[in-house]
Amino acid sequence: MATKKKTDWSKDVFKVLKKADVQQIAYVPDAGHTSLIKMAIADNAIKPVSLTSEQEGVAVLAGAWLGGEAGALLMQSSGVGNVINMLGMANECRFPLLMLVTMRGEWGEFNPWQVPMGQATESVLEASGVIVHRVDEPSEIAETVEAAAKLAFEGGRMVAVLIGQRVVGFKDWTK
Amino acid sequence: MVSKKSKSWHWSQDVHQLFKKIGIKQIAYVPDGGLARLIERVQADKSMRSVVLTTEEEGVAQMAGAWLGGQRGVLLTQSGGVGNCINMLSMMQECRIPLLSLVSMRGEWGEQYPWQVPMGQSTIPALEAAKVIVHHVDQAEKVPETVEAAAKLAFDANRAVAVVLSQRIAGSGGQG
Amino acid sequence: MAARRKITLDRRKVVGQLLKDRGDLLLVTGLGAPTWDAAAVGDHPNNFYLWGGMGGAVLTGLGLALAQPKRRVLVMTGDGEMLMGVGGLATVAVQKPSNLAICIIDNQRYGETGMQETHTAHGVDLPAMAAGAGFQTALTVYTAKELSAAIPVLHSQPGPVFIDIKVTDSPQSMTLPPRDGPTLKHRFRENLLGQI
Amino acid sequence: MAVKSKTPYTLQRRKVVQRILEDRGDAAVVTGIGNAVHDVASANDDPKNMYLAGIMGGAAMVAFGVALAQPKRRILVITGDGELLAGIGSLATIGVEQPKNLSIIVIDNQAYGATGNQHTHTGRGVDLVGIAAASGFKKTALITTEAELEAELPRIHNQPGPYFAVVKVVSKTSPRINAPKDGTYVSRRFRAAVTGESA
Repeated sequence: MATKKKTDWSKDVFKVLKKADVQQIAYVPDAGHTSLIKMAIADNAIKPVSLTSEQEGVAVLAGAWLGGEAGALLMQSSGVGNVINMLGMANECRFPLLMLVTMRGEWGEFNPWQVPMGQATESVLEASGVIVHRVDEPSEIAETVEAAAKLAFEGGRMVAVLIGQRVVGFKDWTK
Repeated sequence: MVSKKSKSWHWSQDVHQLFKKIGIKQIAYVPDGGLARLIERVQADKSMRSVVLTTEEEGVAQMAGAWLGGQRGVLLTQSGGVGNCINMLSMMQECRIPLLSLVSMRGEWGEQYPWQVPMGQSTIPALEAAKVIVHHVDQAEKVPETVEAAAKLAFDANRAVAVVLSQRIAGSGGQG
Repeated sequence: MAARRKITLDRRKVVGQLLKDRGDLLLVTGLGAPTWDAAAVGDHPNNFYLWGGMGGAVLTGLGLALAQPKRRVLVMTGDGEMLMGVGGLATVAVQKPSNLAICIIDNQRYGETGMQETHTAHGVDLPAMAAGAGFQTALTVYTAKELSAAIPVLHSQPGPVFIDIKVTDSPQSMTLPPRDGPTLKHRFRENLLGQI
Repeated sequence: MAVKSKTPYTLQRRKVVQRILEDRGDAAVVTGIGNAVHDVASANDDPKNMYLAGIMGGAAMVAFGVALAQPKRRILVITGDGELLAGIGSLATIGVEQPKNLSIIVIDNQAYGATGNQHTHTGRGVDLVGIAAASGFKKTALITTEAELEAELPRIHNQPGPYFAVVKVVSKTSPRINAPKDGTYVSRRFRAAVTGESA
């Protein structure tokens, strides 16, 4: 697992989020998002919101938009399975919604329990009317998030960037 | 079938009897207008334990536990509740634990409330994406036989199965 | 567990009193009866009604409160809606938004689906859950006198505050506010921000 | 926001779980995701252990379903604070239902151990014991010392429940062990062991 590479894309993504004027970052912690979360916490202009369950994040960002702020929701692919009902609200009101999803249950997965949800993530999002951008190249993550942020905030859509497990690396069961 | 067409007949009678016949012991639900009559019947039945949930995903987990402990159960939910269950359903898939659920639809046939439409329209694709076998039924007379077939598929063939009851059967339900 | 006390308050009157001197309050309502209550008292561009997204009212209020730290934000929702997203209380308590107030219009019933009892009818104590989650102020209101004392808390005490108002389950007329989501969103943002 | 190892707590999670399971008798155990799986598996890989190795927020309700189906057997939940928080409404459901044979033990390191030790809400003022009591659990406990653990053991295993305890432990990561992780295997093994029937 290339730790340096991981930090690099997080930095670039963070810059993109700042440029898109993201001020609320809601998250359920995930190893793949660790650096991004750290940067969000360290940045005084960003309000980090740690959630108990991912569905809370969709609602928080609806409120953020109502109050004039843009936000992003960071989660793992399993969390996608918790937000489907709440996405109905974002869909119906056409709230912009930017989600960055680190994938599990695919490339090199060690935990079989992650596989069903990981394999269903993309189709479930699409069934909910979310536009999905998938990225497997570290060098393409930042530009993908930038495009997704535009589509979300300017185009007024729900957009998810799925960051492949190949990029975030896979955990070692023995660690 | 003739008796089913009599005015007093309601599908929930036959489904309740079916639940008794196949040994359903646990019923988990978040209250719903379309399933209200079935819920009233099972609540009144001392041979089953009905459990009101705060959110539907709790019910999926409870059904896993029921099966692990040697009992059969049924999850009753409105279509919106399906959207709360998708992640928990992965457990049923991964462990191949039987799941029988009855889903009453909103956001489709004759819906008056726009906010119900997005989730209603994604209910079946989301279930199918989560590898749940879906039986859609839109006539009251066909509900009992569909539930019976779904129960076999669930408990005998160890699959997650949802009987999706069209809004055409239940009517447009509550206002919310 | 909360002591069992007689419930006499009428939800419509309670909400009328709550919103009478609302000033520039921003209001988020949970789906079902709290939305009809708010509309019956008087539709307002500073109201955002959730007609769906059950379990999301408190968190929508949190996002709004974080975005508008100088404005008071009131979330008014029902007990069933609150229970569906009760983990959100922990999330709010950790954030400590001083401008957020949460008010539960608690009839101990799922009103939209046939008045089935919720967990609050069986000993679940929402203010005690809020206190456990870390709310410094979490109260239950049973009487008109307690309500009068609670209203200033909801409007001006540093938050987050949580107040559960026990109301009777007597039926009310339905007053429906606009239900088109984009319209509600645009109206709210235009009034607040001058843009949609 | 990584948790520094300087917490006021000294109990070691693995030893705590080992001690609890020493007295388990014929109890069935349902674990939450992550460390709880390894804690329970390292104590003793019993067929009556159901390892929920990949689900957040489901352990309490899985155990509740087993408790209803197996009313004569004690059912223990061993889980983490993050997992419990993801399904915290379950406490209200269980509080209403009052299963007498269910005990929930939260091993609380105040961090998401599996994903980089970020603070969970319990490290920032959330009182799970208070929430459980508010949900209708009549027996609750906060355990921070070995003496308190010893005093609670009979209640964990025998007192009519539902019972709920939080055990505060140091947030040091423990080594993972090779717990069985195939869901079809552990679920069928568990079911056969607690019901005496084959699936």
